[in-house]
Amino acid sequence: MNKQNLMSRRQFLKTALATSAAVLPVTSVLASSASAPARVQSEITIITSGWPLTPMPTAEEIEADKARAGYAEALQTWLDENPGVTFQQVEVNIWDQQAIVTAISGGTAPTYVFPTSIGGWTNAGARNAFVQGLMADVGPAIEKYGLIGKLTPGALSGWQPINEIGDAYMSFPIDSGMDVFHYRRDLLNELGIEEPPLDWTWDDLIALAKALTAEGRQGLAAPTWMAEAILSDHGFDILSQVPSPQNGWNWMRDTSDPKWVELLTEYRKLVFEDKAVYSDVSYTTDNFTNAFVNGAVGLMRTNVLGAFGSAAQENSMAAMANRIGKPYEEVIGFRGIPRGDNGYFSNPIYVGGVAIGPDTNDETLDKALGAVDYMFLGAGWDLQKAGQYAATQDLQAVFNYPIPIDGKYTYEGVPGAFEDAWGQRTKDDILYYAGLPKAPDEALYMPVEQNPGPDNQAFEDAWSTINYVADEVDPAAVLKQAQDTWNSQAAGFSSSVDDAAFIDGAKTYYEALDAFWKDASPEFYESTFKPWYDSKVLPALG
Amino acid sequence: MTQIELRNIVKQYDSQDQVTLTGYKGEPALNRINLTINDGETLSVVGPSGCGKSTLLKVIAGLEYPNSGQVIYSGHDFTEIKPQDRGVGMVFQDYALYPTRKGRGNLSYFFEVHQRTEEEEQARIKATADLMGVDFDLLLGQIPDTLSGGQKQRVAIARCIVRDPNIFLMDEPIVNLDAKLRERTRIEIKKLLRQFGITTIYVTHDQQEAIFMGDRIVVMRKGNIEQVGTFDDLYYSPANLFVAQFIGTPPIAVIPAVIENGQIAIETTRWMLPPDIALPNGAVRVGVRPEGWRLDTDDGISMAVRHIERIPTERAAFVIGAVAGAHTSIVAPVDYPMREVTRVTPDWEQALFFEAEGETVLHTPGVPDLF
Amino acid sequence: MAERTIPGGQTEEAIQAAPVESAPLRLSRRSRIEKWMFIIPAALFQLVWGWFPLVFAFALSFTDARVRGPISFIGLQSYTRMWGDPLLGEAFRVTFIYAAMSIVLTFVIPILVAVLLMEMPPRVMRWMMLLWFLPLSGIASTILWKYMYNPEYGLMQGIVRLLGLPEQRFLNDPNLVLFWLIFPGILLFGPGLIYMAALQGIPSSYYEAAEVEGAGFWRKIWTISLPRLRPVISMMLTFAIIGSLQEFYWPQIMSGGGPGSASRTVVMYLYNLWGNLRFGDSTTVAIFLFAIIMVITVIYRTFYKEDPDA
Amino acid sequence: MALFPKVGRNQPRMRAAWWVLVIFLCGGVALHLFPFFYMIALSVTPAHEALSPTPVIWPKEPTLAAWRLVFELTTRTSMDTAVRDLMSFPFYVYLSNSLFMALMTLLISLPVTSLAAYANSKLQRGPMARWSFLFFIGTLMVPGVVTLIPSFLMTRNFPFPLPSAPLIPGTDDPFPILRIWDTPWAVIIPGVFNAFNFLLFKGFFDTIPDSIIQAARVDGGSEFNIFRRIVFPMSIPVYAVASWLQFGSVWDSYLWPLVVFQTPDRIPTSVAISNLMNRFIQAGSTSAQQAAAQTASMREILEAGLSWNGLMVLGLLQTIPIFIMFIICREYLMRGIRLRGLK
Repeated sequence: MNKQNLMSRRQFLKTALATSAAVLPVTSVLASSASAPARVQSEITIITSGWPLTPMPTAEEIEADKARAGYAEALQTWLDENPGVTFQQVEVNIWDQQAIVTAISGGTAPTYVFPTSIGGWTNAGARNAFVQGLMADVGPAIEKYGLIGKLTPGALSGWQPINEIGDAYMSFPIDSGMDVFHYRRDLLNELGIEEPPLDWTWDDLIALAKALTAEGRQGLAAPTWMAEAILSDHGFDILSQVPSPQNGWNWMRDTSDPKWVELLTEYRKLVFEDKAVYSDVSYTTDNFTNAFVNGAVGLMRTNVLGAFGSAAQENSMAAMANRIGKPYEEVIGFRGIPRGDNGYFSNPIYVGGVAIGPDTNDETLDKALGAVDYMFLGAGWDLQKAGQYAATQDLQAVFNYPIPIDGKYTYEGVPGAFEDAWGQRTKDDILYYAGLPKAPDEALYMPVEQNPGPDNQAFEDAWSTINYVADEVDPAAVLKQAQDTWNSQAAGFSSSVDDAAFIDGAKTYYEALDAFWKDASPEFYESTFKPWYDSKVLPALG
Repeated sequence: MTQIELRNIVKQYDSQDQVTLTGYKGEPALNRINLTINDGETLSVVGPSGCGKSTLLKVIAGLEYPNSGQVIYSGHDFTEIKPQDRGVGMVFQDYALYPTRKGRGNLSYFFEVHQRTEEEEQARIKATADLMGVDFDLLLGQIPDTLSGGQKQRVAIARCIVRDPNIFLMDEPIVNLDAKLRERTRIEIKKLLRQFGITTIYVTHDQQEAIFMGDRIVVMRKGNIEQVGTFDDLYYSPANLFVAQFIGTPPIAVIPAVIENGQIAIETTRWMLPPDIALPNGAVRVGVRPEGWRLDTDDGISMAVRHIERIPTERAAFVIGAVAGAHTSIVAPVDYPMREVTRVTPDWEQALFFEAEGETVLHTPGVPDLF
Repeated sequence: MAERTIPGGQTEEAIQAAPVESAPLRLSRRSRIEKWMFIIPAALFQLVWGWFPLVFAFALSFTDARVRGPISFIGLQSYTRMWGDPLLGEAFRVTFIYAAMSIVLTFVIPILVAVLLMEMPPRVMRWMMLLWFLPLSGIASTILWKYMYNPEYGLMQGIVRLLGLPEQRFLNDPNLVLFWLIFPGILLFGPGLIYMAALQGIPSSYYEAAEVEGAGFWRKIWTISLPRLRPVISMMLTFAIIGSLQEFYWPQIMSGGGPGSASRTVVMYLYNLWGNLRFGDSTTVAIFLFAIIMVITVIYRTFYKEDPDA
Repeated sequence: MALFPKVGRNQPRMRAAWWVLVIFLCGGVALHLFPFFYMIALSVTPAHEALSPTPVIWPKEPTLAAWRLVFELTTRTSMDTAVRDLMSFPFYVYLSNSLFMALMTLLISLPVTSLAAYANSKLQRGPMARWSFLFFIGTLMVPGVVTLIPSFLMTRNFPFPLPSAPLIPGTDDPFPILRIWDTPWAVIIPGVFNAFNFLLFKGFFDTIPDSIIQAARVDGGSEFNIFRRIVFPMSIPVYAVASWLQFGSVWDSYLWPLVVFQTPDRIPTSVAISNLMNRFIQAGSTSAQQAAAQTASMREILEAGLSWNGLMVLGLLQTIPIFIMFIICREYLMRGIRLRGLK
């Protein structure tokens, strides 16, 4: 019996070994061949990770969610016009910088990528990544689809300077957002506080935050980057940076203006003394929205998109308005970024674009952007909206993009307009901010940098310290340290741009700035820009 | 039937403290060993621990391959042959039973890996069990962990003989048994060996055992063979001081002395040497076995007696004390009375002479011609 | 001892001279290949997936590699650049503090608990052990602690309030953020099982002998349990040092390195560089870290004797 | 059972000390179990209660809503598309991916690693043994992220750690490559040799007396046969420990599978679950741009009603298989670990 057992066990092991030895290479070859040819079933395959377009929904999905019928119909129409194209869904986190950079490095990026996540959430980083070949040039498609003509002047000025690099374009615009402060209009009325004007200032904002602070309620909900935002809303981005062509890296940071320290001190006072700010390093938009709709904060800095969520969602602002039983515009108000007390302002609108993975061939690129153009800026958009309306009969669900880059606030097949869903005041306010002029962007004037430079980590650390550290913190020291750190990091880098070209570019850039601010805000120009320009920039440029 | 020959065997230790990343440090475990084991003979290997005796056994078994030298089995060079083809059976100090196999499984592993038929396996196991005694069948059904030391030992020996080996190799097989069992097992093994008449190498650190088991005895120290011979050879004609001191219990007394014109002096006491012992003048050391003394002699040297160890079973006693500062044991009648000091004289015919410094033997009495 | 007599009256030379036939061919010879059959599969995998990427990464540190495009050799530029980066120094400082704290806070407790657990009757011990070692998925503990540390509604704040202590800002407090990151590890009782296994191997006679000599509870721990655990402790300490110097995922998820740079470890820093497309620089940082780990390990192992009997 | 004297346990002082010890250990166990309890408690807490300023220990109104939601989420049976969209496939797809990867890794890795450890412990001798030991465990000192990119590129173009295979000199054809990227093998194969398990195995094999193996050699087994028939049956406990550790690490790994998988139905549960979690709990955004991107991503997850309670359910789901593995292996854990230091 012993023997018998042993033999069979031995045989079993042998068989198992032989099988796994045989199966291993076969499976891996099969698996690899399965992944490769799946992509070439048709002539052109557009690979998406679910943004901005999803593959054709299945019949079952359309059945389950009628609102998708509109999307399906629109996409099908486009697919019929473009035979041989298919969409394929992949699981790549295009919002995670490291994940998408890894994918690009291995040639596995999807067709659609998000430019700023590749660039570390800064436009400069995104441009640098583009120059390094991490995204394809979408210029030909922009020309082919006549995109520039379709954009409103506001959207164009928000998008073009950042995305035009030499003769090339980094991304294809699809939607836009805006940084705003939402406030509880009903609460203001209740407390008898006057609503801030459209061109409010930071002093107005701080006063309002304090006024709204009460037992069980904090005045202002602020994200991590609030401290940074205050400075840049006073012109920090322009004024803290000085050209230094004589160095290896052509820029230096200079935060010596006492103004910045004053602003930070004031903000910290608001946070730690007045306890008027609702903020934490771990909070997400969810926490803010939750607190806002539950009345725990009165004023909140968010993206305007967050306010136009469907009323079906429990903690959306629309749902809150319904709960209170008043029209939306009487409950929720918003203001754009306040002007600095010296008159500096920035246009709060940004335009989001879709970029194309670098390993995409021309034909696929053309089709991929054609689909985006059709679905977001062409007839496809109207078809989607009509379908959505047919399914939901809910205007708020249809008009959930408050700042259309093509300026269209009505859709064919949808009875009603944006203002019917969200109120006239809402729309007017948006249009006001969209119409603000945009200051000249460095990118349009300076030669393109090929080398990586120091990243913004030093300053991000400073902002995070200022925002969250409750104990004794000296903003002046923090700022100084960030500046010194950045400058000593910069000493390790060298620029690909030669000094003469750099100086030429910088001169035109600063001249443009000079002209813009003289015209747009004489107050800021006289009090801040001109003295700084004369004392810091001109000597540096020789 | 096998005769084994070792030629110039050198083997380095592989244990961790001897190995560095670049090579070995320390002396080799076996240092140019030459040895012949005759067909059918039982050879005991003794030596203090760490002398390389187990390594020697493993080199013979093929469990260790020598760094240089040859292992020759009946005139064939087996140096590089694997142990399984040398036809050896081996018993280990810790028995080395396969812990997950029952007694029978321990015995049958040999047959499994040699693709023997089941009939042969059964027959051999049965024959072995018969040989090992009446209750041995019971042990075959048990897991080693449940067996006592003696039972494990029996299974280990059975595992060794079940294959009908050409050579037995035993590495301190009974050292882990208690004294009584050790005695019995020793006899059993001896009986088995005689029954088979197989070439056997028996490693032990116990000289009694070595004497009992071995036709000849090898004394090893630090990787060298000090002497090979029968017990009498080692006892009466040791090759050097080490062997003389190692063999014999109680050990030989080594006493400094001076030779002067046929006379020998220990401290201030002088004797005439027998005429057949011709040694040059100068300092020597005298080795005297416990039975090589005469007690209570008139011309003797005084000996401080420390105590007397009586062994009634042997009808003898050992008088233990110091002669000229050297530790000395002397055989005496069992009823020898206790006294503080006694006078003793070496029996010069039986005495050994060594250099004053070093280990070289100057004179040995030679094996006594008993018959 | 050259002229040693060999039984049979032959001299050494005579034996050497005797002719020897080689062994019959059917006998199997010592095979040097056989053991390589055991090693080769693992060696191949280790070479290809263990060492090769490492060497490649090392090579990258001498280049200006940035994801795509041509790579050129820039010598030690990355090294000088990273050497002059104040943030890297800060990251190293944080890493050392983190490593030191986590070793102090999380290393001793498991040993002690293991020693004490061995005191329980076997049945009780088995149950307790089972409960102590119930594993919690890392992903799950991330979400749990993220919630617990919420300074507003998290349980930790509740406990702080209950104890009447001033409200804590937990992960927002630059002085305590490292402590709060390590804190969950104190509860986890990591490698205690390994110590228990080692303790099991100590013969009870050691303790009995100590008892005879009048050793009390703590003395037995100090003179028997701990010395016997020494090799294992030494090894676990080596791993703890290496592991805590490489800490990355947990602070990345929990605090994102903040506030400021108060919890940004070296590996987080190099991961950020990599995200910023500076592959060459990020591998340079890795080389720095690797060198430091090597140095610490070598120093520590030189001064720490493993064997209690040595 | 050794620290307390065997006699005199009934003395009041001893008894008191004993009970202090028992209470201390029970307290420790309770503290250790608390996270499990708390996850369960939170999973039955209504979302609004989980966010209320007073911390929850046990919900006032327990509800199974989160379990229901996750059940619908993981089975894709929900009528609500927002819920359905959070996961593109039913949970069992991810579960079987994870199980395949984890078990396949064990199946290949344990033999490979343990054979090498055995050879290093029992077959290799002298300086060679030291060198190969260092060769095998040397990579333990390297942070994983350092080799992430080269390893990732190798899964694409094995054996080249480059974005694309180089051309054969003098031709226009690239070198042939093996691509395991986006297949389960990309997780399995790099994990085949596991340095820590190597140590574990070596520690165990070092304690097996040489004489047992020597006896088997004298008996005539080939080295492999000895390993299989004699050593392996003795070593079940260490295999159990190694399986447990490796199963846990493959099961819970996130970064690597995130990088090597793209096809949605091939990802393991760890990625599926932690992607969802990360969208919810990621540390605050550092810029307005990122905030905007997160807002969009968050909007989806909130619309589906997933909140802390649902995440806790997902966390528990992720823990269960590790749990089961632990229960299976627990008998052997104590016997299998015989680490003896890094010598």
